[in-house]
Amino acid sequence: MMSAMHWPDPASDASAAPGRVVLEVRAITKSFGAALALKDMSLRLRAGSVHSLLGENGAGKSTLMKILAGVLQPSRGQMLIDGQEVRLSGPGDARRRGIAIICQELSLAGNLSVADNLFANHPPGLAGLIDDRQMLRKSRALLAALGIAIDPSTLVAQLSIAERQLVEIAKALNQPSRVVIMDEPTSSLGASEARMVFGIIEGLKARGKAIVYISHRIDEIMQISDEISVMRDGRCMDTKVRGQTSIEALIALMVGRPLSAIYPPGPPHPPAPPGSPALPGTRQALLRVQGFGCTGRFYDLDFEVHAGEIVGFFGLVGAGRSDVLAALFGMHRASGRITLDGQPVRLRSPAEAIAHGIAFVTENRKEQGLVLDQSVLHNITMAHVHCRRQGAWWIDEREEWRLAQGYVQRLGIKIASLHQPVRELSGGNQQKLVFAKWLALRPRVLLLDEPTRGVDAGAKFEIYRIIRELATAGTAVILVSSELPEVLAMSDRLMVMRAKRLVKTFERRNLSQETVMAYATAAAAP
Amino acid sequence: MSVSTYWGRIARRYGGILLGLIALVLLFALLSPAFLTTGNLLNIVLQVSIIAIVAFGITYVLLLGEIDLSVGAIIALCGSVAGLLLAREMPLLWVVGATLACGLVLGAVNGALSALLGIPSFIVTVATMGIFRGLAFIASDGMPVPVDDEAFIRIGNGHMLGLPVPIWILAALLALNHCVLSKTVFGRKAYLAGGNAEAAVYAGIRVKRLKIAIFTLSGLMAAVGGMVLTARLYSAQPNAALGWELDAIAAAVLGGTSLAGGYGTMVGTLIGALIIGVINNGMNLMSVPYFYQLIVKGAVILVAVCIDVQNKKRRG
Amino acid sequence: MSVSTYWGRIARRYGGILLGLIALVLLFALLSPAFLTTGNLLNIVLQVSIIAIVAFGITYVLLLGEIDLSVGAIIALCGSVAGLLLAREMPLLWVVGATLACGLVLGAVNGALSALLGIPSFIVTVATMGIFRGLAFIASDGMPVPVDDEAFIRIGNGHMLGLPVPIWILAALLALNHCVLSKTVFGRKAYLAGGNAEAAVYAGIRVKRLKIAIFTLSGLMAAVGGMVLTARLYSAQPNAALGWELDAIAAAVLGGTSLAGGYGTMVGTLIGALIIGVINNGMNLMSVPYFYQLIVKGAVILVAVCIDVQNKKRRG
Amino acid sequence: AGKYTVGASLLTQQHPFYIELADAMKKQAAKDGVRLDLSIANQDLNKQLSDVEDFISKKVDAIILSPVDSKGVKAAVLKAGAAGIPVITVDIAASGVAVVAHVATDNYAGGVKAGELMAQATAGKGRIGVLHYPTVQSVVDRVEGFKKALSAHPQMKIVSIQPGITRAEALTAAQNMLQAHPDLAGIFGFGDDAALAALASIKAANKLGQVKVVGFDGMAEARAAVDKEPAFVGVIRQYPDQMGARAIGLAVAVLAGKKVDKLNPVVPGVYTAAHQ
Ligand SMILES: Nc1ncnc2c1ncn2[C@@H]1O[C@H](COP(=O)(O)OP(=O)(O)OP(=O)(O)O)[C@@H](O)[C@H]1O
Ligand SMILES: Nc1ncnc2c1ncn2[C@@H]1O[C@H](COP(=O)(O)OP(=O)(O)OP(=O)(O)O)[C@@H](O)[C@H]1O
Ligand SMILES: [Mg+2]
Ligand SMILES: [Mg+2]
Repeated sequence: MMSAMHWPDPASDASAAPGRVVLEVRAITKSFGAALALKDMSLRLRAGSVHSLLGENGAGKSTLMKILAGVLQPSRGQMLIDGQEVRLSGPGDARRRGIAIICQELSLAGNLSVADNLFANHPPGLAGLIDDRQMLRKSRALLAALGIAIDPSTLVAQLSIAERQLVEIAKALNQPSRVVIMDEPTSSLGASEARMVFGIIEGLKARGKAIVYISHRIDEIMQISDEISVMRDGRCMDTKVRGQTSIEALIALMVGRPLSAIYPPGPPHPPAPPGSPALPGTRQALLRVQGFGCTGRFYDLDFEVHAGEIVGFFGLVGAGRSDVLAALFGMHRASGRITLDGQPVRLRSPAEAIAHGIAFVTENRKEQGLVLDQSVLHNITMAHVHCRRQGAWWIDEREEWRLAQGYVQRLGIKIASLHQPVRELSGGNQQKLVFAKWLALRPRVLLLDEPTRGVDAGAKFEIYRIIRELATAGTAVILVSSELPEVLAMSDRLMVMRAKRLVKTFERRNLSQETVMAYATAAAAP
Repeated sequence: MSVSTYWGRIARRYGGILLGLIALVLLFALLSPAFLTTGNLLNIVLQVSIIAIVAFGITYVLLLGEIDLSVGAIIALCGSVAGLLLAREMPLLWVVGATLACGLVLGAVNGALSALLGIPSFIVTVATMGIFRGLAFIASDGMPVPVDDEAFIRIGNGHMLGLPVPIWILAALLALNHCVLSKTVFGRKAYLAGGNAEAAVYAGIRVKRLKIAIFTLSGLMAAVGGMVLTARLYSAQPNAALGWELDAIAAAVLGGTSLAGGYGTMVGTLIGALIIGVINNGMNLMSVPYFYQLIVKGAVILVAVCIDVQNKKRRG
Repeated sequence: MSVSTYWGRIARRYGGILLGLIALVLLFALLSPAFLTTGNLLNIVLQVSIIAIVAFGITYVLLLGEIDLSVGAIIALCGSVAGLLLAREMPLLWVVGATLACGLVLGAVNGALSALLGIPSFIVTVATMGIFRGLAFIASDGMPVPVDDEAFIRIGNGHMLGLPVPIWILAALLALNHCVLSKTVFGRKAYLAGGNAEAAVYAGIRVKRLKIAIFTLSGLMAAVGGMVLTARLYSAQPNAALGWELDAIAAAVLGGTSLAGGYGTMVGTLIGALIIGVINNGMNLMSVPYFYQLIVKGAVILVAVCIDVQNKKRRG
Repeated sequence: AGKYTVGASLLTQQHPFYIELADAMKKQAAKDGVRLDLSIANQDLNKQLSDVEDFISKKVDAIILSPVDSKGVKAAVLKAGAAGIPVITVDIAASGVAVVAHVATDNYAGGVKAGELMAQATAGKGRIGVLHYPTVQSVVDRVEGFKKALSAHPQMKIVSIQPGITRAEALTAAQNMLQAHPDLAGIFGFGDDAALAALASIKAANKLGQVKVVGFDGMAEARAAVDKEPAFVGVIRQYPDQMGARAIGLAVAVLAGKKVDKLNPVVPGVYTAAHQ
């Protein structure tokens, strides 16, 4: 593991004795119009320790963090730094007081380079003039120290979402700070990148920083936290110290009831693999892909997906999985043969793909999934209103309303009203909307790219159950995820991609995380 | 959907700017006795009808986050086409059809250049603004074409059930465009694509096709405007409607349409156009000198929008 | 950063549109013998200098995703102020200072109205376009103000080291604005805020203040343009520069600045302005009739941008 | 007797000619005890129609128009007629519809005079450029007259006709003319702005001795330039002051029930440096 001690931090905070309370909020309340996002929330952050926040989607975690970072002003309540009451006038003020935040929703300027983004708030130079060389050099040093392999002169728009997440982390660490807020920093990262982030956190701890860590991956939280607070409906339910609690207890606190399992049971009889002697020739693949390639993105893929089957795709970040799905959805010009139900098809645009019954839950909800300024209603029915009945002129408003209402209930999406703009929803609830949008189409082939990114444990179970249900009803599902346990638990068959090629196909039985990981990294020969 | 929230949404949507309009009407009613008469109010609606019709088309375009600066030139060119065809004694229906077709084609050209070649619509329509205007001048030799076809003139100057024909046209197009925008799949697509084009593509919306359709609609509305104008002026003017594109865009933006796309309504646009019309008419009735009219008009627009913005902020 | 990638980036940034400019120059050189002479080329630069200067200011504004339609009126108002002060025999330096201060204030008013009150900049500047123009008319009574101060006239008509003074001013402002945009924190903030306003807020950039500063800069550039224009015309014209806002915006967009914000360069803007200037001059030299000039100009702009767009697409 | 209200809709108020016209109308109105309501069409025919509609709303007694366009003003005249309001046109005539009276400069005759002046200044030979405003009828008449006068001089040739509507545009066009035709002998500007711009371009090109300028309109600024610059040989002078006063006088006469002449021409003068 790389050393976390070497990135340039101008202010190593020696004064902060470990355990001392650096930042405290008391009885913070935050309301948006009539809706209360936080109710009398209190929290203490200690130097050299990791305080994790756990809670369902919409519990108010991000709202609290935005208040700490000066982005939002609390409606009521106190905030104390080193025991002194303060009022933050804005993000700049918070930054000057040593509070750094990694936001849940990525906020980098795509038109600028990585280096420009890293130094957005304090570019090096004299008298207002930027020293670009120095900035590049410093950026390179910072990224190298963090173990991030990205060229700082690249434009952010050209990075994958995982890479952007890493840049976001580096940006927050590129300033003198005493408190580091991490709002779901690993939600779009794979296991190895996540481990890297944990290394960084260790380094921060060692230097006496107070860290707030938010994640829906409970195992992560168990692993790194010193204290864990559980939030529900804008309140702090309880704060536990490391080692005093269990995953089950936390989940029960979080959702208000115990959760029996994380993954729903698989189908009673796992579908037989193609060509297996048990069911010779009885089943035809619903989707079959041969010699599928797209220069620069992925090469020479052959696979098939049967009706009722969930095929998992695993690989490291940048392995090319997202591009495969996008190409299947008609977003990239790809070579090769695609057959649906034995019929060759051409997929040149999403419109054509949808017309063939393909749906695609994209990983980047902000850019590709949602129209943030429009209502929940319109976002859920976004594809449905014009794809369901081709050539229809009028919108059936009643049907639309009923449909949206149904999915909001089924997925437990927390909204104030169906007319609420999606921008106001919490990250996890936005993700559920993207999922709902595609379910509404009742697809034959469902492409899922990180479908549970930022979704809480309870809702994840529900999403898994729905995926399972759809498969049972005959949908062919391709699941791409960087959470290996998720892929392992859900997939009937698992394909591993490495360096833009398919390297291995596993049947459901006899799978261990280690074997899969070995193929995903170069440890096992293909 | 309860009635109260329905009205609440209506109030939220048009509230501020509608209040602005009403305040203006009251103000001028106090200041000028000739203002609040049926005749004069009809007058105002008549005077804004053309700009409002054109602004309906512009609203679609802005909704998509695009811009159309060529509508003034399309008005002039379509008007000239109508005038020239009438001069050749073509039957009325044919003239109307040909003029509308002309607007359709011009709009489609804008849309195709922008959507298929990927040229920013600002540049496309700045360029076609010149091209269409040049064509209008060439077609008519730079000279106005007098129109004396009685039936055609009625489009601009006739009456039906006591109301001027342009007002009927305005009302019909308002109803039509409002329905298209709020009730049809097409309208929904426009809002979605304007709000986030990438997400719209992923949702299977053929955004390029949509863009062409929307510019075509804008061209069509401008053609209607050109016909009404030609009929109202008894002549087709190749240099008519100079700079009206800005007026039409201003009406739409005043009415709450966002230049960045994704927001806007036809009713709002009409209110925006009426505000401009009321200001112009009121100041004329009060005999405000021209130079001061420029200043007052700017100031009133600022105040009206400012109230609207503050209102929206307060309600969150 | 090796030299080859440096030139590669330059080519990527300006390539297409620069090629378009060169192609145009070659074309006109073939068509008209008077075109490719030093005198005429200087002529062209001289003729575009004012629009280019104003377009520099507009570039900042567009970069931020805003728009400024009032620059034409600011040119006229600042020009009139200069003319009237000269007529009162104020010393030259004071006149220059007062005129620039006037542009600064007008720009700041635009920025403040938009940033502090939250009114969309389109509406703000459409309104102030009328207000500033009205003020210019009132100040000068609608009449041109003749200027005969020799020293002032030299700003528009003098020579230095064999080159006309406006070209020197243009060059200086190009260098200055290019540096500001590409080398200073201020410029970087503009790109950041234009590319992602949310990111800018999180980075602690005071976007409102930035917006005011940028509109102020735009006003300042327009004031410089107004002075040069007044000096060139030997008179201050309250109706000068009508519609120039569109030309200036077109120059910037032609040069690769995005109306949506986040992208743009000063060099690109100058190239855009030169393209427009070359087209106008070339057609004048060839005595293309006015109506056809409109068409050719539009068509050439379309072709130039189209090449640029295709080029960019090909390079990815 | 009740005071009359006269509404006047003028083409523009951004041109010295129209400013003088408006001033003269105001002065005469004050003298005759008439209330004058002035609105400016700003070269937009539709605005002129709206202005007239607003006059009708206000119930003015008579309307004076300087039409944005001869043919297009018909709608406004018809509306006024339907409301029983007499209309008088100034500067630009209405065509295709009858008005009570018309006051105007004879632009064609003025153009001929300009041509003769140019021929005189260039000794009847050389290449001539024209700065034009091709979409305005009165300017087209001037240029036609100018061409007519030059046609009597076989050694004179119009080599370039370029639009130069505003002063800045005219400056650019004139510069380009000098660039394309280095031996140019004269430039005719359709109005003061064009002529003054031509003068500026000649100065900048150092050709004051070679190129002669003739203008049209003859407002104060241009007259001063003629006095000062020998290259600016002269300007055809219109008399907006007379026209404005005449228009108000006609309106009062009509309202008083008197019979008036349909056509009231104002003969343009020629202003040269020698003339002062
Ligand atoms: N700008 C806003 N306007 C109105 N409501 C808002 C706004 N921002 C957040 N909310 C609401 O506040 C509540 C808390 O949101 P928050 O983003 O803090 O949740 P979260 O705990 O971070 O959830 P997640 O795990 O999904 O990220 C949600 O119900 C959300 O809809
Ligand atoms: N818009 C883009 N422009 C240039 N390169 C890109 C773009 N998007 C992705 N890439 C690159 O393509 C490669 C494959 O990305 P892809 O998203 O398909 O991988 P993945 O296996 O899904 O990984 P991830 O978990 O990061 O999504 C990545 O290395 C990424 O840097
Ligand atoms: Mg959150
Ligand atoms: Mg991916």
